[in-house]
Amino acid sequence: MKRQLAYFLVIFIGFLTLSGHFINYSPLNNFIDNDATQWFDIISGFAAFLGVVNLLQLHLNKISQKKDNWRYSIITLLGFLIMIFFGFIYNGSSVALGPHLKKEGSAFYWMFQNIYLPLGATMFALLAFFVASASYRAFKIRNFEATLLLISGVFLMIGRVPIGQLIPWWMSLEIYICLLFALIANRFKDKKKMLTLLTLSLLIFPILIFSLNLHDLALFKIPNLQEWIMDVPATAGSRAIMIGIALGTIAQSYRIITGREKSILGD
Amino acid sequence: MTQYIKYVLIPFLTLLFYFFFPFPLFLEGNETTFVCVIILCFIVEYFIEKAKNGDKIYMRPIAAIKAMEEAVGRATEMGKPVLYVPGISSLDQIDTISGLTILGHVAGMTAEYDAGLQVPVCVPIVMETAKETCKEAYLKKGRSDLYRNDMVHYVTDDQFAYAAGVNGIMLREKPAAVFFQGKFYAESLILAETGNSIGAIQIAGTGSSSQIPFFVTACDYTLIGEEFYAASAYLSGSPEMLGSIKGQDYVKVGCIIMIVFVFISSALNGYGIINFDVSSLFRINIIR
Amino acid sequence: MELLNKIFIKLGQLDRRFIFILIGLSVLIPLLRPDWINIPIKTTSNSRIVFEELNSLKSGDKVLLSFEYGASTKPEIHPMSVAVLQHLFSKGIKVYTVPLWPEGLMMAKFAIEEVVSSNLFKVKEHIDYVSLPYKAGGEIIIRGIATDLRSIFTQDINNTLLSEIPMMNGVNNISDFDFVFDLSAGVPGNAEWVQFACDEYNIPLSSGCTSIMVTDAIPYVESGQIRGILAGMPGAAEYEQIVFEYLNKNRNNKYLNEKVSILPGKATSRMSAQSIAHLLMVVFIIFGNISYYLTRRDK
Amino acid sequence: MVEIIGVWCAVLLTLSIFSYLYGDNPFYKAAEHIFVGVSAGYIFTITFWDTIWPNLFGRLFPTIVQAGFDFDASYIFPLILGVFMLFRLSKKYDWLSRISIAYIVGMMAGLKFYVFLNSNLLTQIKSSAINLSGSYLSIINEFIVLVGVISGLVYFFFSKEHTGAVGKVSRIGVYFLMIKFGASFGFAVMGRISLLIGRFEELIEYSSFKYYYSTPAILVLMIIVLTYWSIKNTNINENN
Repeated sequence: MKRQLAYFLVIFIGFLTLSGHFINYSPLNNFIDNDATQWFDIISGFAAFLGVVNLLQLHLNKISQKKDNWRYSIITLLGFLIMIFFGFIYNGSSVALGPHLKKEGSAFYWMFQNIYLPLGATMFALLAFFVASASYRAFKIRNFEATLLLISGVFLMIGRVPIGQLIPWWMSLEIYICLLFALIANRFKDKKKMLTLLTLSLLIFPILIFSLNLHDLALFKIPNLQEWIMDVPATAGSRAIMIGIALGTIAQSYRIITGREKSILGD
Repeated sequence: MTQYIKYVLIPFLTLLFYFFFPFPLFLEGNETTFVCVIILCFIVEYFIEKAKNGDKIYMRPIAAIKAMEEAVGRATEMGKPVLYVPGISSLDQIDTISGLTILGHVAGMTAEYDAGLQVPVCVPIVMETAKETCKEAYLKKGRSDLYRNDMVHYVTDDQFAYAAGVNGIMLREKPAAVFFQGKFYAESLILAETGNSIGAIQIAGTGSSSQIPFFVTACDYTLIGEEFYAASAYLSGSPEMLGSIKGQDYVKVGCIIMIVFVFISSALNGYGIINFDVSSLFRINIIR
Repeated sequence: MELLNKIFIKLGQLDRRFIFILIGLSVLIPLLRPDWINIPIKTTSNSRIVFEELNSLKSGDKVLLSFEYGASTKPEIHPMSVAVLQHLFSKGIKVYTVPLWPEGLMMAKFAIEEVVSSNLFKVKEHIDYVSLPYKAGGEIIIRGIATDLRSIFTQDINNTLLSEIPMMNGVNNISDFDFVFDLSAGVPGNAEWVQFACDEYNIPLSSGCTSIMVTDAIPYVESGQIRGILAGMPGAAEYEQIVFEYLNKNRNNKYLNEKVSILPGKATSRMSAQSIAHLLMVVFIIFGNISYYLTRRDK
Repeated sequence: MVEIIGVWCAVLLTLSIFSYLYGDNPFYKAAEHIFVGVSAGYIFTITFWDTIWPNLFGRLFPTIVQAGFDFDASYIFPLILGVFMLFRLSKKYDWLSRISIAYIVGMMAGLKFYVFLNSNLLTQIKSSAINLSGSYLSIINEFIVLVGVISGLVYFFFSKEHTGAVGKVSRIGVYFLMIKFGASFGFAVMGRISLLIGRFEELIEYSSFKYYYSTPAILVLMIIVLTYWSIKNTNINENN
């Protein structure tokens, strides 16, 4: 009975919200445009209290049972309590509680500025190192797909920064030739033959292109190639993913509002 | 016969009602959207009904979904916990809801295998929902004695503080299987790289297209975009849910046909062969 | 040859801490010694489209500038905000700033302060620009601005009533603006502006965003829902460059103070660090592949 | 003075986080735990003052809480639903919280259904129309995009075996997806390096005399402590 009530509500609210986009009844339109999501924010605001209770329980447990690293839990609790103290009890600035959160000079703002911000920004900046080691591992010419990943990633990396403009046409040509050989390397049985072929093409093609006066082609400027990759194949890929995600979301929403997706509220 | 009435006549009558109702009951300007909603719903319903009547449905195997049970099994063998990360968004993203439905199935597996499960959560309301989901999953498998209230716990709301916290859990408790299922942003790389460095089996799934590449490169299996939303239906295996996936595929065919149609008719219009602006068909914005 | 092989294979098994140090140095050294490397910047078409779109606005037009970034993404987006503000002020365009992220409020304040305190432009608060306060709600706020701005905002950040601000006269919803420019680093961001406001009300929208967001936003750019895009730090540097040239060309424009000199922006100087780091990464990738090839052959 | 303390705090925490690159260590652990605690407190405070206080109490008690809203009786409902949420703490009535969750899940599903159908599906289909006024090259490009989108969608077919023609087309789709992922990866590299530049600029600024050389001082101190710690650790490990 209790379970049925919840499912009934999911179905009712789901269809109400959906139909609110079509039915000409201004209180309903207004509800879905503004209030529906506001209500959601308010309910999650109440849930935030539960989060706090859970956090306190977790760390107090750790401390009382002296689990591994329990000393650090004290730091977490202290940090939390200080923020709450500065947020609700001690102000320190000229304005009232509430607006004081964003007022320079309040204790809360000081904590925000000097503890919270640098920590967040540094965690974010840490990604620069991770992305380096990830790309070192990921960009390997393993198969055709991985090579495409590498080509578009690397061209983007050098094409987007000023240094990419300094690359002369013959260098980009040599890069293309090397990549082409990397792609077809598996087809060659005889490695020696491949190497000679590679050296020959590295020597001949630049001369050929230059004598045919084709070296001004946009193809040989990495920034232009990068822009093409971004505008054409990458756009196609993004669009396919976007449409796929839209379809997935719609189908999932449909399963939810018809009460078929049961694992979320229990079956 | 009843089938025709249900899936041809009723939608047709609904549209008739919508377009020819004499009073301004409906908003103007988004007619195309309405037609699409009706067609979409009835296509999906049709296939669900067909599946319920016992029609066999072929489902292409998805490696990541198959690997889920293996991963839980391996964690059990090694005596190490399973870590499930449901993303950093709140319930306002369908990704989070999808992530939680998958959690329901994964929790069912850990209940069956008696493996440890840990779900650190970023948003309190998601925590409460995840608790409910896990509890129900354990109950359903008849193992509610194994369910502990601290399986699902709150870390913090902030994106990077959460990443730091989960990072810490991975480094110090060394789970053998890690699931990333939900909405992820920049923190995905930190999480996936750390998981990779501790040698856990990692299975990711997300609809955040800019984060998929990091999961693809650092995780063993990844559910890409649409696959992620379909995963819960796959895992449940009920004909109802599989039927809806089949219906979704037919909607996709419809989309492809529409794309080609728009492309060709705009080309013909551009060459002056026909005089018809295809974009006028798309009435999708409410006129106020 | 054998020795070379061995070296490359060793390189492939490098401790990742070594990579970390090299990446750190490649960023640090160009920052400490900017004069060592100096590379000219070329503009891409998407940045030029942004410039032309904004440049086609007339004096007195109203532009809504939306701030959705914080301290952590400041290095990428902030130079764009400053350059865009400079460009708009130099044309006598009225600017309305609105933050949709809590930290966006501070960022908007810093950007305006930076531009105003340079004394290059003859601008006054409440006549040439107004800053709206932060309200929680993300896309709800975007919807609200689209339908009825005054139901959400009653005062500006200095608690002046909107009804007392001359440049707020006749500004009630999104249709009263001539252009929306969005500076974003996540959600809510340019996708939400497209979905919840600009598409529906047909208001031109441009955006500057972090580089990670670009591939997600590019379908919108290609379909014209977003007009041009400034992509990350390079986009910022390009826009700075274009605006710098534009300001120098229009030196005796009536909106500029003649005595104040024009300084180049910050992003330009950061581009050399960016270039070197990218180059290093590419070198890593090449070495990684050679060693991968060699180890695979050995097996 | 307060400013200087602030700068020293910021530098210490920044370097502590960076020390993770060396490996898990006490500095990083401490910074991580501070971050978790402070951010939880920060978000809770912000949620209360920015959401509950103005948006709920501001509408229910407009005379006491002046947030620029008029009295709105319908906001009794979110209050009730919010209180239901709190019943999670009671064993007997915790089923009430399901009602609140059901509201959220149902509402979001209904809302996203419409938004995604409109902005991501129909608009993207609409924009596959081509513009013939461009050059031949741009028309070829449009055609490539069309092929990419369609083959990408074919990759996502679930109820069809990926063999034969479908298999070939879906392969092409995978290639387009890979190029997209590569581009995302490249952009990510760019963005992350930019953020690192931002952090380093700040650290460089704080190394000046004005801040009593905070960066180099803390850096040296930290290196000494970390060296001592890692030597001690290896000793312990060897003894074990």
